[in-house]
Amino acid sequence: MTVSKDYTAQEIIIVAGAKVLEDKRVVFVGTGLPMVASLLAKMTHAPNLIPVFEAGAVGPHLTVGLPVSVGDSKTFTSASYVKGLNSAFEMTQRGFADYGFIGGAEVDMYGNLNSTMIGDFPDGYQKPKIRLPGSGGASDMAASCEKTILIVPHDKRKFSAKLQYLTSPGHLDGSKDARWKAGMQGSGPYRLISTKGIFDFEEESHRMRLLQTFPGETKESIQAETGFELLFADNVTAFAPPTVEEVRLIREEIDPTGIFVKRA
Amino acid sequence: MTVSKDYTAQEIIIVAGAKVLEDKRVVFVGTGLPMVASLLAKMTHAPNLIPVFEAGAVGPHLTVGLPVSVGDSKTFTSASYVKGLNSAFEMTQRGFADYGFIGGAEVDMYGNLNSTMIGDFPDGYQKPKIRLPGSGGASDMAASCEKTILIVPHDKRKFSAKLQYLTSPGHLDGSKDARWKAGMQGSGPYRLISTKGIFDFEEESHRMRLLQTFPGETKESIQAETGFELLFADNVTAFAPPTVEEVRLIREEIDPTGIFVKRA
Amino acid sequence: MKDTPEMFWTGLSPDEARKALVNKDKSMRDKTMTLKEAVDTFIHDGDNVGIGGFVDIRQPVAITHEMIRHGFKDLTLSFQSAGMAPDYLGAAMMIDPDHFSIKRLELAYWAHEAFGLAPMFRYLTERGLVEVEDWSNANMSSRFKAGAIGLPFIPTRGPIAGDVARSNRTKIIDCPFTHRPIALLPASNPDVAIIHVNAADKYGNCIIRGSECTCPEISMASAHTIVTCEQLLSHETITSLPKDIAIPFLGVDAVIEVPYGAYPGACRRSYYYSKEHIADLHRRTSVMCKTGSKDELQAYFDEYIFGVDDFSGFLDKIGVAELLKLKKLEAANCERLV
Amino acid sequence: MKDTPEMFWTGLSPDEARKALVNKDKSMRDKTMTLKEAVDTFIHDGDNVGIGGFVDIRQPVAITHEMIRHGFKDLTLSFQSAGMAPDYLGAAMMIDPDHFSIKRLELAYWAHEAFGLAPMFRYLTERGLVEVEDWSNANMSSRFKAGAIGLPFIPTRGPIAGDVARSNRTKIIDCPFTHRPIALLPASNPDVAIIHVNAADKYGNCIIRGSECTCPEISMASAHTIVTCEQLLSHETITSLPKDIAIPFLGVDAVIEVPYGAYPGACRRSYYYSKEHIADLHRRTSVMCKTGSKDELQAYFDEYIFGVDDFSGFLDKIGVAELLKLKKLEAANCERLV
Repeated sequence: MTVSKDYTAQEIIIVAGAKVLEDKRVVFVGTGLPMVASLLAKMTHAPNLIPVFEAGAVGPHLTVGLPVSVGDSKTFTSASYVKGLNSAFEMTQRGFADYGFIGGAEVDMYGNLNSTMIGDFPDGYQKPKIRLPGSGGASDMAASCEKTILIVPHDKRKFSAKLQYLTSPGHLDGSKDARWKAGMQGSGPYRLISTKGIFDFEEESHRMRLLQTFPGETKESIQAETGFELLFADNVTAFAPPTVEEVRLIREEIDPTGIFVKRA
Repeated sequence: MTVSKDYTAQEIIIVAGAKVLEDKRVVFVGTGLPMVASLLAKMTHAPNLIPVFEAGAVGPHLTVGLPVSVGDSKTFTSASYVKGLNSAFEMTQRGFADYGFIGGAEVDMYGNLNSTMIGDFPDGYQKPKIRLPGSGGASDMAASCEKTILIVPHDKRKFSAKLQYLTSPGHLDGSKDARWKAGMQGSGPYRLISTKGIFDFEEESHRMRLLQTFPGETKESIQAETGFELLFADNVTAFAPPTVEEVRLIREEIDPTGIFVKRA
Repeated sequence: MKDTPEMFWTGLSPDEARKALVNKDKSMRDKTMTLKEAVDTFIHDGDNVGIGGFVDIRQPVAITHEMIRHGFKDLTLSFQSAGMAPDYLGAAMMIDPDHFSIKRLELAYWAHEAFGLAPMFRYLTERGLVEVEDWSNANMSSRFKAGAIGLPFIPTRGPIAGDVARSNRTKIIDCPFTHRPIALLPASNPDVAIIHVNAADKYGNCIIRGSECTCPEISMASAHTIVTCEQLLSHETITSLPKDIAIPFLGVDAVIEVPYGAYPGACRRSYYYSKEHIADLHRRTSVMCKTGSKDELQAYFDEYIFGVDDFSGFLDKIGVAELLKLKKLEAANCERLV
Repeated sequence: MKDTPEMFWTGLSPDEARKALVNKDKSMRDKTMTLKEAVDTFIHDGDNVGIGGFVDIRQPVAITHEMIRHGFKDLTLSFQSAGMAPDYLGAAMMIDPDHFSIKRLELAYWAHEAFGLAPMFRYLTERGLVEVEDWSNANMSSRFKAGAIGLPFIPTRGPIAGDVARSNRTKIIDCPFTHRPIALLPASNPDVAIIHVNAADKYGNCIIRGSECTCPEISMASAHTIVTCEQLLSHETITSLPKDIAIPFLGVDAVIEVPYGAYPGACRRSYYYSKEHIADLHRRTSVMCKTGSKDELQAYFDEYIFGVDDFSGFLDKIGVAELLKLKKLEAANCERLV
């Protein structure tokens, strides 16, 4: 498979996200890049991947194109179940979602995410500096999917030592069984994919740990753009760049009109 | 309207039950005589009565015949809503059922009902003298319908000072706000129809009070067959016997094959 | 606020139920098999069995027949209101408790409405042969729902006062929002659900006509689910109207096409009740209740269940005329062309 | 286990919600009226308004336009994830808070996924002009469900840790069955629900295609419900497939046929999104956010909302070509003949 020399930061995230997904598993798909990654996985190594969307569609074959919303009509055609939001979240709470993709404007070293506000919580909650859209289903997925895959563009302010608001619970304070003790289900953040590399969370400390670097990045360059101290896997490897075929699938088959994947 | 000289104990109960129902109200219909009474009401003074059945049918026009079960296929044809048991009980819990009909093998002076067991509760619970079918939806209707109408064949053992098991809560111990304090909704037993007369429950004491006697009965004859002291309305009246037309409707239109209404 | 019975879980605890799903193969794969394979694979001695349908509609009768041929010990049966399914299982215990036995019932109602009481229920309980835990229909339906949606309990305004809540594991607390008492019902997560539906595809996507009863909740709550269907249809046909799917393939482990699989109970659009067949089984059971002689009941089982290989053998004995009669009655109920 | 915010009810308390229904006329009667009559009759200053749909699907846009023409003060808006409906109401407050104002938001998300942020939300919150209470999508959906089924609260395993539960009235207790922490969400019973559906009969029986979102729950939870539908059908047609009915007539107070009533959002089977129209409204709003000048936003309202009598006037301005284009796109999404 020929390696592509022409891919964007979004595209390498998509390829990395697709590769995390195992075939025949259920993935709770959030809006945006997770949709593209799930479709790419389905078109490559995971043809029997089962997507679930929070407006209620379960298992659609997605043959009518890329949805622009998790409630898009394209998610309902050929679906195996369609009720509403409660049914999607109830299934997830029950344990039917193996993976969930979530994003945020800030992430900390334990994989907790902020998608609510920039400012001072709780004192400035009613008048934030920047108001973000809010949890949506992200905090529900974070609490109840079995494993979550985090996607966060990499920069020092976004990879933050202290979140300004904790929307989607990850490994909380990293202590042993912290999620279980808090009353949640699911094993929490499993992978994080940034614009610089792929991370997991070390088993004991639950701290973010670099596994693979994206082309052009090193341990040092990534640490330099991270607002907390990273852990490093014993053997940090280089993530292979997207192949020409993967890039073609993204640009020509999955998102030909650039709904989520920008060309620049 | 010509008074019938040929009617059964079941038929006068049915006629009395039908007359309690107001038009344009929602009635949660249990199996048996309540079905016949609700159909009779619909065919006479309450054409816009809305029946709800616990398997989930809401508002069917019941033009395909008398159901033999609250889950009978006849309840679904032309219904305005059909989900399942949860939806029917949830609607009732929310407050959508104005009336509910319930029966039992025993009733006490506060309109509490037993349809679970004859024997010694709790000591003999696991080996009752006579095992009855169990609550079914009766105790749910008793708890959550706004008003309940009780149907109990009249004899001294069934009209009991102390129930052997309290399945369906009525006015409990009759104390002020007893149902409210226990956490239930609905105002509780509204009328009781026996084979001997029609009763309500006095406002203060919530004790069973005779309102109307069926033909051939007197205050005394009814008290004699009741295992506790009855109250009597200031003006106990005689309930008019069923009309020829009412009996004809029951026998020829509603239950021509004698599913619930026996000819004897 | 009151003494509640000691807490314990039958079937799976909420945390066990979650774990069972996490480790499960959830893929969209062909789940068709014989009923014998399904019963042998997914039901075990001591299991808590969730029974679908309601009274005598869509009772999983064919599955109970196969369970009886197989033989099981110490089952717990969980249902809201049921008739034919526990009737068969209870009668099997009456005639040979060494071959088939029920340990416990979690139920709201076991009888037949217009078709009378279930003599099997009286026989087993009045002799103290089974443990009983009484609930209401809304209680059991809510318990399955809590199990289906991954909650350890669900609140109810139901029969909070009276003896039902004293007969079972209901807990009554002060509502932290309204400060009125409210009842909490523990989830039910059976080991296995047995469900009959109108139509399914080979992956287990199920369409139910008429009431869904509590079938979706029981399926999603259980660790495993066996589904029989009147009609096995292609995935494309079933998903052409995705909103008709009441149980998604994720909640199903085995799919078997068994026409008339709820007979002598009813199945909307397909057939109405056989009042006569039900009455015959009850008459034979009542004989045993009254005289102690199991001969007539045994004869029924020998002819209709042990004497045949599978449910199609049973239907052969019932005969075409009876089945066509019930189909015609049901078409009239539905006011539709078949 | 943690400090929870003080308890209070917005909309109706559970006991008030029950009382409202007990006293209500539940009969099957003709509920068709004009949208103006419905908004005038069922919405009042200070109301808690439950908004149906999800992000930009089946948003009750026509109802929001009529609400804006009418003018309301101090509304609370309750929804899980919404786009166009709060966009219009929020923009109306931006241009003239004396005519239209929102006091409070109970929400999980206000933005547009692929179509970007909602500048109205940023404008109102970053200036502290509205109270906000954050929840998750499952939280809000469950709160409406609790309201719909007559419960004061419902448990959830959702975001029990983190700041969401600290921003709202969630209470965390020790589960009396598992002894693990569990979150309890107070019911939401709005004063009025605003809902757009595919089809309805004059009594209010509603059919929804694609996701039901949380529309059935919001309708059944609310004291009153206004429904707009793409298509008004006879009672006989709607009830010929009773299982397609997502909201029964009991949960509806007003029915108005408003084709394209969710435009510029989408409605399954009828039309896809108008990305361009949404972008135009956002652009005009962003100008006001950045420069303080409301001219462009005011011009939009003057042309499309205040400058027309009703939603058909708005559609006339949109034009046939646009509407047919979106209809064609949606037919392809559904792979069906229209």
